[in-house]
Amino acid sequence: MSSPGPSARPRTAARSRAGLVPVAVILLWAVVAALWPHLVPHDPALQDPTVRFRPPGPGHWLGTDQFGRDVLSRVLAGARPVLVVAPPATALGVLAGTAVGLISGTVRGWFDDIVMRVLDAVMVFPTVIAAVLFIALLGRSPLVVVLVVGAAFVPIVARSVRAATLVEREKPYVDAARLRGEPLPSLMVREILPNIRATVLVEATTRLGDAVFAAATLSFLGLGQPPGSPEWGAAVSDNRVWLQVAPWTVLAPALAIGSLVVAVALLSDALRHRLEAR
Amino acid sequence: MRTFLLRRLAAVPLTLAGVSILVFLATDVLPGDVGRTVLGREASAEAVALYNRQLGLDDPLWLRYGRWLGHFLTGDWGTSYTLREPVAALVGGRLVASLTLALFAFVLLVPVALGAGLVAGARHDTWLDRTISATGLALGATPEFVTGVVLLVVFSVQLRWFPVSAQAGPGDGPLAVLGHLFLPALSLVLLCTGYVARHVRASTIAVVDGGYVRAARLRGTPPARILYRHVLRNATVPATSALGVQLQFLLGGLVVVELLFNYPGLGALLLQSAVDRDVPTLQAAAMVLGLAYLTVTLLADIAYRLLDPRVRLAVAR
Amino acid sequence: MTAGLRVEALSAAYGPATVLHEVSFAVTPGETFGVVGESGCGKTTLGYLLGGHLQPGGRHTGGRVTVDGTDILALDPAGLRRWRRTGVAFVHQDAAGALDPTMRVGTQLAEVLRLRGLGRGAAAAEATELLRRVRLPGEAARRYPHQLSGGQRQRVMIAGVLAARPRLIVLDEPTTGLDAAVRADVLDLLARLRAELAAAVVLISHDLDLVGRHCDRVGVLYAGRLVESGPAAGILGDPAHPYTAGLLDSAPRLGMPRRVRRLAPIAGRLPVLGATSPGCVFAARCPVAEAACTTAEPALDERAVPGRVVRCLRPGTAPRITAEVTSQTAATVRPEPGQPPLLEVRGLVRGYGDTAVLDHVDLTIGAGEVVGLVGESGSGKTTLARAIAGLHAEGTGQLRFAGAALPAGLRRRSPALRRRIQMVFQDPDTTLNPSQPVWRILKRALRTLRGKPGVAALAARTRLDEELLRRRPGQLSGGQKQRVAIARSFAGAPELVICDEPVSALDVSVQAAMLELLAEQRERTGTAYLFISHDLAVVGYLADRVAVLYRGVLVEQGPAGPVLAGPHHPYTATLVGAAPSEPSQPALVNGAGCLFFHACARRIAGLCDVTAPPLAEAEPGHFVRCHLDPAALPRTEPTTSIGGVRA
Amino acid sequence: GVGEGAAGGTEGSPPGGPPKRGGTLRAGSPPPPTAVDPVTMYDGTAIAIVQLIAEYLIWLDKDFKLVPRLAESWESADGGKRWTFKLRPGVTFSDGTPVDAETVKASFDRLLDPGSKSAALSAFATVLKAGGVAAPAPGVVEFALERPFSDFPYLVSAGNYNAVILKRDYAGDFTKAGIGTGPFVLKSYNASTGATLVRNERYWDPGRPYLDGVEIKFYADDQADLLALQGGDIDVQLLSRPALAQPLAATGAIDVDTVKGTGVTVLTLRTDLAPFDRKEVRQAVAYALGRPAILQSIGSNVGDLGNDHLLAPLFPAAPTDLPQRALDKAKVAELLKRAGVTDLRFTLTFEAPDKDYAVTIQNQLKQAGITVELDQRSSKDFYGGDQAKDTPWLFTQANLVGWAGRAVPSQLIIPMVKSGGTWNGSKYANPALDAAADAYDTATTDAARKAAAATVAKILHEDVPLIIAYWSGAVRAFQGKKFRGVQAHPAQYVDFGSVSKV
Ligand SMILES: Nc1ncnc2c1ncn2[C@@H]1O[C@H](COP(=O)(O)OP(=O)(O)OP(=O)(O)O)[C@@H](O)[C@H]1O
Ligand SMILES: Nc1ncnc2c1ncn2[C@@H]1O[C@H](COP(=O)(O)OP(=O)(O)OP(=O)(O)O)[C@@H](O)[C@H]1O
Ligand SMILES: [Mg+2]
Ligand SMILES: [Mg+2]
Repeated sequence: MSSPGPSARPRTAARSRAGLVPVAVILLWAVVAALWPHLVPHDPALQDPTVRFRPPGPGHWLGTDQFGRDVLSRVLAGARPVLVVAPPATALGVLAGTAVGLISGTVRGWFDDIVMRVLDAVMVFPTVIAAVLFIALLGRSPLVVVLVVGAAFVPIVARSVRAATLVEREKPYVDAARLRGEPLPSLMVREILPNIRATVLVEATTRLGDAVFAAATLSFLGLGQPPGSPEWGAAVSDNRVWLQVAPWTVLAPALAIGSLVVAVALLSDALRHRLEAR
Repeated sequence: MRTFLLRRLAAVPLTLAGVSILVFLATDVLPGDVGRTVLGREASAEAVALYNRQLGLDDPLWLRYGRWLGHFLTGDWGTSYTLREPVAALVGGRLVASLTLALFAFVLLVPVALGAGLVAGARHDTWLDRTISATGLALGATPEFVTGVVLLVVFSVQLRWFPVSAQAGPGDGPLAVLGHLFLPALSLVLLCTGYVARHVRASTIAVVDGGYVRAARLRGTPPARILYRHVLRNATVPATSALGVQLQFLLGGLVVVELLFNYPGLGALLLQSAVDRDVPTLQAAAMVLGLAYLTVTLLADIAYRLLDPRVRLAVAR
Repeated sequence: MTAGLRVEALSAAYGPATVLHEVSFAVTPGETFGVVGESGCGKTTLGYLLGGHLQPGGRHTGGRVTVDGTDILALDPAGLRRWRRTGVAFVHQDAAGALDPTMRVGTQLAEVLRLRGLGRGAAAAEATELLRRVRLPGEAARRYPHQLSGGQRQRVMIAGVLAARPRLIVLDEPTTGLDAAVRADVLDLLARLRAELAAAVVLISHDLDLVGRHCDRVGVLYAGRLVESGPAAGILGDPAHPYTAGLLDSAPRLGMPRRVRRLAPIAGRLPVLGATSPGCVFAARCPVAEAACTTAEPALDERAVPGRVVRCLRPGTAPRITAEVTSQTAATVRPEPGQPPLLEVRGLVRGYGDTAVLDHVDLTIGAGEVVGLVGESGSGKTTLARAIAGLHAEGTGQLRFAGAALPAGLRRRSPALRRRIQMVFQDPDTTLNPSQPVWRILKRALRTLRGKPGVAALAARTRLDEELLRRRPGQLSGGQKQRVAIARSFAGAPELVICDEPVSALDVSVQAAMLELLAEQRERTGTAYLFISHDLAVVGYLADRVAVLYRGVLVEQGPAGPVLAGPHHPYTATLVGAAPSEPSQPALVNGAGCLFFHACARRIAGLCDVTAPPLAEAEPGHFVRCHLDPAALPRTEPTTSIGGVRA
Repeated sequence: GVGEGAAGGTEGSPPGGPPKRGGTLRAGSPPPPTAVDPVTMYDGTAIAIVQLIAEYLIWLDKDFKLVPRLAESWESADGGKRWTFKLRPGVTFSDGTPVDAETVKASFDRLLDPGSKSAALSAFATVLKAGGVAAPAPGVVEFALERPFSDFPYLVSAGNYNAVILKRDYAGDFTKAGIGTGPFVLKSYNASTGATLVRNERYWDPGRPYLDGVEIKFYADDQADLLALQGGDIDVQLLSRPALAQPLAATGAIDVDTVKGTGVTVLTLRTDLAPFDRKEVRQAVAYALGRPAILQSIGSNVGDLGNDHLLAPLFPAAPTDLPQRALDKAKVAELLKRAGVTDLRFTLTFEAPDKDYAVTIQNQLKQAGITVELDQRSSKDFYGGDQAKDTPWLFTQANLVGWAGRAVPSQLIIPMVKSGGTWNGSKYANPALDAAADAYDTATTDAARKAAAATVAKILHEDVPLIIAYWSGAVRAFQGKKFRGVQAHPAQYVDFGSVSKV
């Protein structure tokens, strides 16, 4: 650039203010998830055949669905199933993936080869089969979604942590630690782990967005939580046939999903920028 | 390159063997009963038992696996437990369908994503960049069933521009087939664009702010020529792996779109056969998907190596 | 209109931080002006600004740059582009990065020519011709940058300058990172270039010696200020500014080991970008600063020394070090007879995959001895170091340590054995765990190496400021990091410390401090060093004995003096005297014959290329791997003075 | 937009002028989960495809009247123990092979073979055994029953959907060599995408069918199917769901033909396990349901209210004097109190299609203070396992099981509530009921039958082994702007012989 272009101007202030919007949206949903019993105008499960497919208006601000249930209440109550599932699934995937990737990348050799092949197989193993399997074994519950989503994350996280570990373990400070005889666990936990922190955090934030996405998708496929639960994905799936008759029954949960996943994605993107800038 | 290829190729059967074992174990613990599924709940217990015996389902797990493996390796993929059709033909047809949709989506994706990424990268930190990046991010975060439903309602049900089903009629010409595939492909493109564009953007920025572009500017090269001679190739080559990831996703992650647009692809078959415990079909579908997945990974790596002279001639690893 | 380059009170800033402050100088066509200074003092910023280019975030805050009367910084973008096509050419600091990796070299050169209006075919032909003129083979045009060596890439850049035929040439560190032999070659080419184009040349370097030999006039840049400028010979021979003097006194010279000339490092470090002080920017580090120096910035003084401009209140008053030959024998360690050497390497072969890197290396290091290892980049120095340390175990050959077999792999070495061999690494940025504060790093080292407890004591032994202990590596300068690394390796009682280019990434002033520290530690503990560097002057400063590695083969090993002065291996001769080597064509090495054959000035055709040379003892304890008769081996008196000679 | 054509082969043409010939009807349907084989099929799509291609001796009309098809007439002897069917002359298969008595005999022998794996074997169970079919003359088929059975014609009609007449050499490859006497011929079949059928030029009813062909597209997902109908990708659904189709019909986007039916989704309670071993508890659940609301939101108001007995209003013998059970919270409380149950909670097991019903039950019972845990299973899981000891649909505490419409009540009563019945999921055993069921089966006069039916209904209504909140009607959604003559059928059967372009 031959002259200081617009890129020269610092944008940090504008950026950080823009970064507040996703945080606010996520916080809002978190509050809703925690307190919805106090916030909903109606019992989200209450069926009232006299008001089926009521369009949005007083009394039912987002209308009602085919059973005469209040859509607003269901959308509010639907925040909990997602938010109960996504963070633990992320935690599971990131913790297990980090452990596997760290060990595999530090130890290397045949152990690494075997682990990588197994991870490949898990990665290639279709998630839907896993979901069907876990549901068959454990029934429909948040735990199943956590397990399925978390397990699907393990190879992804493990790969990037392993890649970061391989880079890190080639660095002289690791050689220095080996030279002075640091034992393997200390090598991994003291020397390498703190320095691949950024990778782990980036994975965690990215996977959190993916977890919301995956939970919604599983729910859409009918592989989510027990029926009757006001999950957003299931609501979109169940009601999409009414799009012409009662579009609000689909659009409301769809927008709810959209707002949450987009907010998480934007936040994790902002965090990633921060971490990578370091 | 040779050793690289050999190493990677050697890993493929190992991975697939792992997948097949996982699938077998999974189907073994799944509840349900093949004979009952095929004959219906009103069939007699004797008939069901007979059916299961004829399929050899009473044998121990390892025996069934060995038998399956032996047949599979010799090219005999067996007959679907439930549909009683040859699995090879069934899976083959679904694979062709999935590949068609995936490739169509991919063909739409590449120019859109590369274009968006290049523009965002070349104009990085302007409102244009922020708009493109945020849109890509938002669309990429929105599940395809949300975008798909909206597309369906607007373009198929309301405007009737495109058919509801992705599946073309028997006599349809290629253009009609693409018309059927357009909406599902579009919903996939919307999903994937952001991811690829982000990679292209990052590499574009690295290139634009990098040494040889600066050198070119200092030689007085006009901006358009810089973009065309230097930026285009260098910014897009690193995106091949991102594109590969997306192609993998397009091949394997289509269940939702296939259901939504009623497309007979591998994803739906996989879900169906898993639910039905139709082991031969499930295995073959998982193998084919796995193979496609690994092939794409390999192709992306090879493409990367071919496109980038630095790695093209370098030693493996 | 004045011909050539005029820089008038040029100032620039990154954001709020001033990076260049009222820099003024002029260069007439055909003249070469050198800009020297430590890393980060603004050299590259200045260089690019001469071409009207600002780095991202940079601002032009004042002053003018005119070339042949054209005010560069006032041109509109289109005008600037037009001027750049014929007005200026650069050789960039990072030649590898300045070439498009996906474009063939010939095509990139042709780009320059096409901008000058040539047709496609003519440009391609001309590009090949230009490559030939910089002594690259014709087929180089069809190569990609990564297929060329560093020196070859630099030649391509020079060919680019030839192609542009500009009025102003900016050479930003054109030889940094190149091996001595290649560097001589490139400098030779540059000299011809200057002669041919009669353009104004600005040569930017941190290397005073180099600038002194190749420039007519020199400007010394410190923290964005030109603190001294004038004729090259005068400034290097008799510096007026204390900073210039400090730079000269901290640079080791070939043939002047520590016992002859002890370096005097400049204390402190460059102020951080944007830090402001009312007085002279150098006052904090200046040995002769007085109260007045800290109150007001000294003006440029044109009269203190005739023909020079100096920004100093007390020019020429800084004390200088002198070369004085102390006792020849005192410092040299003689291995005790009967005692086995500390380390014995026999027939060591190491490689990566199928490519062999070290080919049957034999090396011995006596207890308490400093063995210097030199060789060009890629010759296998690091590989040898890592093999000895046990970090690279795959390969054949024996290692013995203090008379006992030393297992090749670290995993098979006992903890006690491990503690006896430590290592200092090249890159200060990765040598320390970035997530641990210094005290933790040292504490951990004390624990694992069974050193005497007391981080503070260890810090004191290695002259590490106590206040640095609480910092993390990211908050330390390169020199400070390296100091911590040295402290860490001396936490226990190592018998051998392998120093793999410990000072290569550091500025001269810091490098001197580091060399002094290593020397001190050795005097205190009697530890032996394997001291690796590609810089002979640095190696010669500390080493008792020197080994020369060439493409994985040890071609020479012996006492430091004779190895550096000769009679020595023809390859060593090119390192020492920068004796012009033949253009290094990529010769086919088929196992047999001397690896240096293709570049050797004294090769014997029919012998050197077919038979592997034997190891001959040229003098007692001085081995040379060469077919030449020891008497016929070249001798080189290293240049001991600076600034006097121009190539 | 309701088509009111007759289904019979020889009856008049639909109103609105003479039908036009030509046109291809595009139909949507879920892909059959198993191979399309008339002998073993049980799912709606397979049955529909087969019914387009092959025919029964007798067709079952939408109001459960028997309509002669390949049999022209039939009569019984020996008090209903021997049945003789006279075949329609001159009928040939689509490949030209004539249909004779031996062919018909072969078709029934195939089903009766103990190794046939056909569900029809269960339907014939106590009535007809292998060897009971004879072909005394080329145009006459005789059935010698094990016991007198007055409703036997239903068992050889479409009501026993496996009983199509196929060629003698049929070998289980229907989708490749599917040859029948029906109005259409199978041209191609793909288990993933659908089937193409063209007019059978040799069809015995001259002029029929009007359509050139039928194209069936498979939709793995109900909603996709319905969207396709709205979007004009298909013209008719083979298997419509009232709950989905009805609200759309109200918007005018599609046309829907509706018909009352005898299909039912039964809430089965295990009478041999706590807490439902107490009659009061079962009654309490029955009184806690708001049936009109269920009929409206689950049954879309197509159908009738249920009264917890198996005699659907559509059956001629249905009782009319039994009071309709309705929501009564006070009674619920009282019954539970009487049973000594304070906090009633149970798990309701069901398969995916009954999800909405389950959710509604859960919600309604919650308002009556009864807690329901929902346990949704895949169909394979739900119907998998051993029917003698553990299959979920027969052995869970409470479950929802959907039953396709039957032509005669015995087909529901005998397997579902008679002691030891094959599909007696409530494990209900009551000699009084068994006797009444037998009386119904052997009754020869309408009065006797009605009396037996009243007893059955009364016992079931009182004991509540099953809760029947509504009888579902059937609907068929189609594009009335393009085609007419499309009809709903209580058993979702398909007869496109009289469908024509508008
Ligand atoms: N784009 C930039 N934005 C902000 N600060 C910069 C930028 N580029 C360089 N700097 C800072 O400006 C100062 C001068 O940088 P410059 O590259 O000109 O130094 P130099 O003398 O060429 O150093 P070296 O010898 O390491 O090449 C340094 O402190 C550097 O960190
Ligand atoms: N990890 C590696 N894999 C493959 N080849 C390598 C690896 N590390 C080094 N090499 C190659 O081995 C040769 C010797 O490398 P080494 O690092 O020992 O050289 P060096 O003398 O230390 O060079 P420098 O002065 O650049 O540090 C070089 O050709 C290098 O390219
Ligand atoms: Mg620089
Ligand atoms: Mg090295």
